[in-house]
Amino acid sequence: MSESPSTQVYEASTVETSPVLSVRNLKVHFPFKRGSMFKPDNGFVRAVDGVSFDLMPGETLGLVGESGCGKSTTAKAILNLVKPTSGEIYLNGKRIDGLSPSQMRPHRADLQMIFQDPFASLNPRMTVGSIIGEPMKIFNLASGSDLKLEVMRMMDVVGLNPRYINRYPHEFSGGQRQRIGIARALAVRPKVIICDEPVSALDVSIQAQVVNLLMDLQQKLGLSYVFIAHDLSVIRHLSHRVGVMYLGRIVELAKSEDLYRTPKHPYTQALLSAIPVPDPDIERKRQRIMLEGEVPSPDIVYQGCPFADRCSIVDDKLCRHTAPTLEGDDHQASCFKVDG
Amino acid sequence: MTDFEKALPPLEKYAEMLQESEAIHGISLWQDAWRRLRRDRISMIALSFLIILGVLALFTPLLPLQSPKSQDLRNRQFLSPTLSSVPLQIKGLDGEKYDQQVSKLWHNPGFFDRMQISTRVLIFGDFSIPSLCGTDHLGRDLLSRLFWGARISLIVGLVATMVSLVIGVSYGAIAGFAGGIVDDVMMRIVDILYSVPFIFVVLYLISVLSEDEIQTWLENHGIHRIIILYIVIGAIYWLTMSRVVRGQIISLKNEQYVDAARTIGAGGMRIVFVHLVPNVLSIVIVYLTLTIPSVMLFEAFLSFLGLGVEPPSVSWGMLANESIKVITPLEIHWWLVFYPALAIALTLYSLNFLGDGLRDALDPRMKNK
Amino acid sequence: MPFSLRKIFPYLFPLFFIAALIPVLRFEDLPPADFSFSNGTEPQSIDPAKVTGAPEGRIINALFEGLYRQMPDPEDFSAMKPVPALASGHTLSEDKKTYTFTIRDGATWSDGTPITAYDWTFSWQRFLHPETAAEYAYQLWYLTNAEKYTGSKLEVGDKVEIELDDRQYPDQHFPRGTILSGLLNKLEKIKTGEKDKEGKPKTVNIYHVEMKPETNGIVDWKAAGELRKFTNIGTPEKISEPHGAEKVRQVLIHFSEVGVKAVDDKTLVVTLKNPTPYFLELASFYPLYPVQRECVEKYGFPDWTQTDNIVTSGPYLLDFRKLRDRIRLKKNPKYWDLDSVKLNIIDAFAVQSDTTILNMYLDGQLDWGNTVPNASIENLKARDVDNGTNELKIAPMLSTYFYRMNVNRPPLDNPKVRRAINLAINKQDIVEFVTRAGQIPAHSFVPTGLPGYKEGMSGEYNPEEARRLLAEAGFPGGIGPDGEKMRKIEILYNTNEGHRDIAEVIQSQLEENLSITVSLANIEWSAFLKKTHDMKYDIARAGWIADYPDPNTFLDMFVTDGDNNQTGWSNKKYDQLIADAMQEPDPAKRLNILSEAEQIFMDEMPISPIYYYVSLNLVRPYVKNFHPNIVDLHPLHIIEIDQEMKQEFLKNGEDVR
Amino acid sequence: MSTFLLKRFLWMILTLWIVYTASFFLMHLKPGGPFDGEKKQSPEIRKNLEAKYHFDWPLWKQYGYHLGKACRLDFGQSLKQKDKYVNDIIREGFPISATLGVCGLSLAVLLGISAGVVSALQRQTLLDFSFRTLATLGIAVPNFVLAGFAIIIFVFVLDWIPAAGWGKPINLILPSLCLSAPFAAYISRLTRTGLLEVLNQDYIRTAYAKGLMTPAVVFRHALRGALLPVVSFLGPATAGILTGSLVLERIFFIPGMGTHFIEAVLQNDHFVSLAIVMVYTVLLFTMNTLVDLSYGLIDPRVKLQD
Repeated sequence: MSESPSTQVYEASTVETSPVLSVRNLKVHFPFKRGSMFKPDNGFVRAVDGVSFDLMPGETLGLVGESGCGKSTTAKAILNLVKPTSGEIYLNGKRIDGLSPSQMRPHRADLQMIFQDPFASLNPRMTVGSIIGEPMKIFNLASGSDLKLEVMRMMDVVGLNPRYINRYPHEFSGGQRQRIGIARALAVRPKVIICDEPVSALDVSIQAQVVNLLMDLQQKLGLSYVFIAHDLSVIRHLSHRVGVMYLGRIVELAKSEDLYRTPKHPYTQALLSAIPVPDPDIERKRQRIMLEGEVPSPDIVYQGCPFADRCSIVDDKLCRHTAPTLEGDDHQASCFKVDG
Repeated sequence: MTDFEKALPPLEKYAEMLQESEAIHGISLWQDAWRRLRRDRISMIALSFLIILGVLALFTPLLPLQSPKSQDLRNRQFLSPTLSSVPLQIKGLDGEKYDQQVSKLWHNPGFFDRMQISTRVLIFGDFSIPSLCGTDHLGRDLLSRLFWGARISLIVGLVATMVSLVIGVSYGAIAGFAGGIVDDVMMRIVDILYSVPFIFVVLYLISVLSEDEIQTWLENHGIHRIIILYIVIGAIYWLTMSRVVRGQIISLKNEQYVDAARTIGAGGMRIVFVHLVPNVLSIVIVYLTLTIPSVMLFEAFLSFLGLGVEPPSVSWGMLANESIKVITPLEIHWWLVFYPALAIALTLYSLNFLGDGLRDALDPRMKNK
Repeated sequence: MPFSLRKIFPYLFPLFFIAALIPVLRFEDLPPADFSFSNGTEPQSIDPAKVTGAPEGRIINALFEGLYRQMPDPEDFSAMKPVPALASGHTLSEDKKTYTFTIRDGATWSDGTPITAYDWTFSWQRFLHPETAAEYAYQLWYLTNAEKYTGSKLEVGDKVEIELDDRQYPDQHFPRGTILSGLLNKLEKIKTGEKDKEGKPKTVNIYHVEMKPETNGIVDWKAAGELRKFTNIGTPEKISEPHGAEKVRQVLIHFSEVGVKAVDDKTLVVTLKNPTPYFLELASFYPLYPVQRECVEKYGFPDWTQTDNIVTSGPYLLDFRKLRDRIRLKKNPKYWDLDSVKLNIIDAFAVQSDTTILNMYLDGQLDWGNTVPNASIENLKARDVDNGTNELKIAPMLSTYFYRMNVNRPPLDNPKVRRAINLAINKQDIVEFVTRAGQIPAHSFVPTGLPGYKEGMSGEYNPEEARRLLAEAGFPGGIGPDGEKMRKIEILYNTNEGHRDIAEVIQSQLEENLSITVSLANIEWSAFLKKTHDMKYDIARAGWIADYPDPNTFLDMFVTDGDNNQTGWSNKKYDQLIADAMQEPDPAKRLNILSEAEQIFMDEMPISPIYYYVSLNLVRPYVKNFHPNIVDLHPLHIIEIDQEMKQEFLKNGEDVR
Repeated sequence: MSTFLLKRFLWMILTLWIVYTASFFLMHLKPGGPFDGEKKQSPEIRKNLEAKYHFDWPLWKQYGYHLGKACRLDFGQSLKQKDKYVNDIIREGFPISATLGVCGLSLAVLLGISAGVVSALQRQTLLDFSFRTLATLGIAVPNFVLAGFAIIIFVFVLDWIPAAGWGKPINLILPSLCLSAPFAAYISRLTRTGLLEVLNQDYIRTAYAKGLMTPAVVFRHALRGALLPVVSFLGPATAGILTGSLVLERIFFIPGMGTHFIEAVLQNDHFVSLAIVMVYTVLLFTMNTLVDLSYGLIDPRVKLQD
């Protein structure tokens, strides 16, 4: 992996223009109960509250946001690990939300996930071979000694020593374990992989290796990624487009360069301003936008713009009564104060 | 798909590596725990005792013991431990006579036991170990009865525990994994069953199973009443097991590897039994070493009520119970009390210590220590 | 949750425990009894009409009294003899069917009211009444029409009594509602369309009765009366309505037809169906003891048996009763024979476990233990020799331990097989080494010791003869005609160590002597009874204790389809002989007929007698007037304590053990 | 908490109903009825007996009739103890068993906790080892064997205590000792393990650092945390005590509910065994509820659910 990542820009195929994954107005609300028998206080946590995006073949879509903004829930909802409250999800043009586990199974061959914690996402009682082999078994892709060979091939592809097929996860380092997770996801030859902060639990040095592996695989295998992270710099490095999430919604969605160059939404601006710049001169001059207050609780229903309380450019007349929607063609933002 | 395949290296490349990979074995968590257990001397003593006991029980017919059932009312009643012995008088017999003598001495042994008996006769002939533990009220050799009793008691303990394991683990795992209403209803059922006094159920089940039609049906299907007894006892002891397992499953089911299993399309049953259950087994095993003793004590309790095994079969519970009859202030045939109590206590002792050791060895906090 | 409660909570548990301990510290200290004995299981009831067991008998014999009472014969203390009790004597008619009893002067109930002949007519009517459901009712079926009264059986032309549905307390059958009398003209049986448990169609009765007027308790059977239709209270409306039948509680044969009549306060006339030589024994049998009408009718059952309510007639009064602990009896100051009552307070403990009984006896908590664990008999005998006492009292009893054989099941259908099994059992070994209390090996069903009776003989232990018989029956060496081994035979017994030991020994003897396979099955008592009643067994253990000292109590149970036959055995000649004996007025001839019958029985062997029971009693040396006897009855009121000896005995505490 | 208690109560009613129904039908389907005796009754007497107790009715009708009565806490008359109402039998037997059970349980808690504390503080000493050995012995020996030995030693060798019976406080000693043995053993193990775990935690070290003496540390700080498993064991222990007393009441000749229960079951005294099962069920349920409740009270982190 000698090429520098910045030169690697995968151009979305011009022939195939239909999105491989579409999410339309996805909402995931969790009910909760609290209070005593006499003063019940029931409501919903709006973890994801109207997320829409398209993922083109071969594309990487980054999703960023502070923790608790609904990124992981979005990922889980796409994979049907949590049940969406409303909205539609299309995979290869077929609707997959609300399917039963058995109806969902055939689609899983095209849609896989890489998890955040390489320690917790691997069953400690299974060998690497059986972890990677399991999806192949489930989808009847191979059996017997062929299965073992397939597993070894996958290990090789993700840069693990295939001879370690009989070892257990706890005998590997964090980065190696994440590679096991990637191999497991690849085992069914998916088209789309949702990467849920796959590197956030790793050391910085290892992070780059894993990110490079992912990009390499994308190129070789023609994968599409939804890449979730809270670290804007990782996202920038590998995403073609980036969506910024706040309180369960995408507040800005644009091509990577556009977004980093000219962020439109005040929240994005605030996030970007928090990234330290390598050049100390620029860093010193740079004006940082500090966000005021806490992230509001997701169980409150907002009349207006949910960001209004922390916004530096808030217009009380404009922002307090109606919620803005994503506007714009290529560079979309949901803010009344910017034009799309 | 094909593009994908093209991008991968050829499969044949790994065939030779497969050989090499066989040689490299990881150390599983089980092996790790076993390594720690091996360092615990008391547990190892307990474990070896249990293994030896189990082997001896399994091969009891092979041992040069006296007959566990032949009586000698006139000469051998209540003999205290002695060096005198009763030869079997089976050597040299053949055909019909041999069969008759075998069933006289051992009461219809099964095929496996019959083989062992003929081997025993070949090796030891009529010789049998003297009545080192004395004889009972019908003049039978206590040592031999202890060994034959060990078979039944251990099997009762093991089978009943296995039954409770299978039911308890499946039930608890399914309830814990399903969650919601299913979990609620299943656990309420357990609560309700908890409230039914066991002894009551056992008494009724046993008397129902003694019904003629049911008994003939069972016999025609080769099911002995004692098997039912195991199952009954096992069916009682699964409740706590299911609770323990459920609690563990609930705490495990939000682990990421469960989500991971779901994303690769694993069904509910697969997740429960392939991913979750192996991870609760350590707790279950510790609990098992505690269940076996209570099952064996329960068998003793049933024997106390006279509802245990049928003579001429013997169990430790039955021997302990017989010993109670001879505890009178006038005379204590101490050997009848001491040896059965010793056998029970040593076994249960070992199981308890092994359980303690296993708990330490399997404790995740002890990992790599 | 307030914070303070959380802090207090850990201390609440100890408090809770201490609170629960308070009742322990409030145990009442009772004055010690003069005499304590173990009474076996807890008496089911102290209502004489309701019970059948020996423990109940001991208590009822102390609380109540009958016309006669079984007492030790002064000439031979080991024999019991009926002596006049509440009756001062009787006369017997020529045909031996009518007894006229004279009620004793001065006999009173414990509330002071005199005991009269009418108390018997009431008590026996209650005893026989179907709603009393007395299990021992058949003990009084020797009286004319008594059986018909209990079974509510009627024939056209019978005099009947009709009880209207107007009882003061509907769930109590005494006091009864209005009683009408009449003649049964016609009896219709109508199917209801429903089925009962056995699947037979249910029927209800419509009684057509010609009513007879009654004045001052006397029915004028000659007078003409109207015709009325009655039916039982449970009859559905859809049947009773169209027939115009009145619903009534009971329609029974008129009680005046039953063979008991009070001529006046002092004279009771009893008429029997057949001559019954043991009727005086029956008259001294506790189910036939009278109870007080006022008490029963005032409180009803079971309330009248409660300590505060009960009125009794015997030497003792009920002081208190603690369930499965003890019954305390105290002397009845109104008893007619107060002089003979020696002890003031008696405790009857409901101990069942023979080991516990022995422990309590040796520990000084009991003066009389009514049973002994087998394992301790030798030690107790040796102890008696050491101490120079005679505390362990062993006496033959009128009862037999035997094995029933199901004659419907091959190969036990062959008498030769049954005889072979009997001869292959070494009964001497069993009594010598298993039961070990001096039981006598049995060669007959009727135990030895009945004067003037010659038992049947079944042959002694003889393995060769047994093998020969088995070979004759077609199973030489245990191998059947088809070359197969004879099928496995199962011995069924109820859960009990003693039965198990005997069964194990017999199992081993049969396998040894006959080379047949025998298995054992033990089940708990009620299931055992059900199985033997339904005849779902090969061989089943049994025991029979004489109701009265006569061979008939043993032999009449094995008539064809007898309730207690339970072997499927049937023999015409045997049935005939038993029936003949019933009619025979001459006692000697009668015993000969019975003896002949038993020989047939023993030749056919539907049962194998194992041994005759003995009674085992442990009695402390200072207890006087305790006589071992053949029926194991020990009147409590004549027992005396030699106080001097007792003091001395207790002083030498070591000797207690 | 009121919701919790209310829900528990409703569950208890449901449980009682299910247990009642199951027991009722089990009992009536079981071979052998209450009227079978060694001597078989003639059909007429049998018919009268069955009619008297409504055994001639169809089963569902009997069920409805008895359930209706049971709802009014009227369990009718005993079939075998004919002089007694079922409620009287329970009224006589329950206080005795309760006293025995409570004594056994408190003895178990007292002995168990003290032994456990001593064991934990004197870890790896001879004292610890002997307590642990004793505890294992307590678990490993059936309590009827234990009772046999106890009788020999205390009654006949030492002559301190009467052999059997009921009525004086001294009668309580042996049975409650034998009853408590396995539970005391178990509790001591639980206490020991729990205490050892707690003693290694930071707040205990802090308490030591503050200069508190050992007893103060143990009783004010450590024991409370260590007792949670003991409290949770009390639920099953109650059940065990109930079963254990079945045997011991028989051996020591104590007229408690356990004796009544075994006799009733063996003699097919349906109404008595049903009623006692109901009492047992209520007891167990109450005890389990109390235990759940005390969790929340002892450990503030535990929240009550449904």
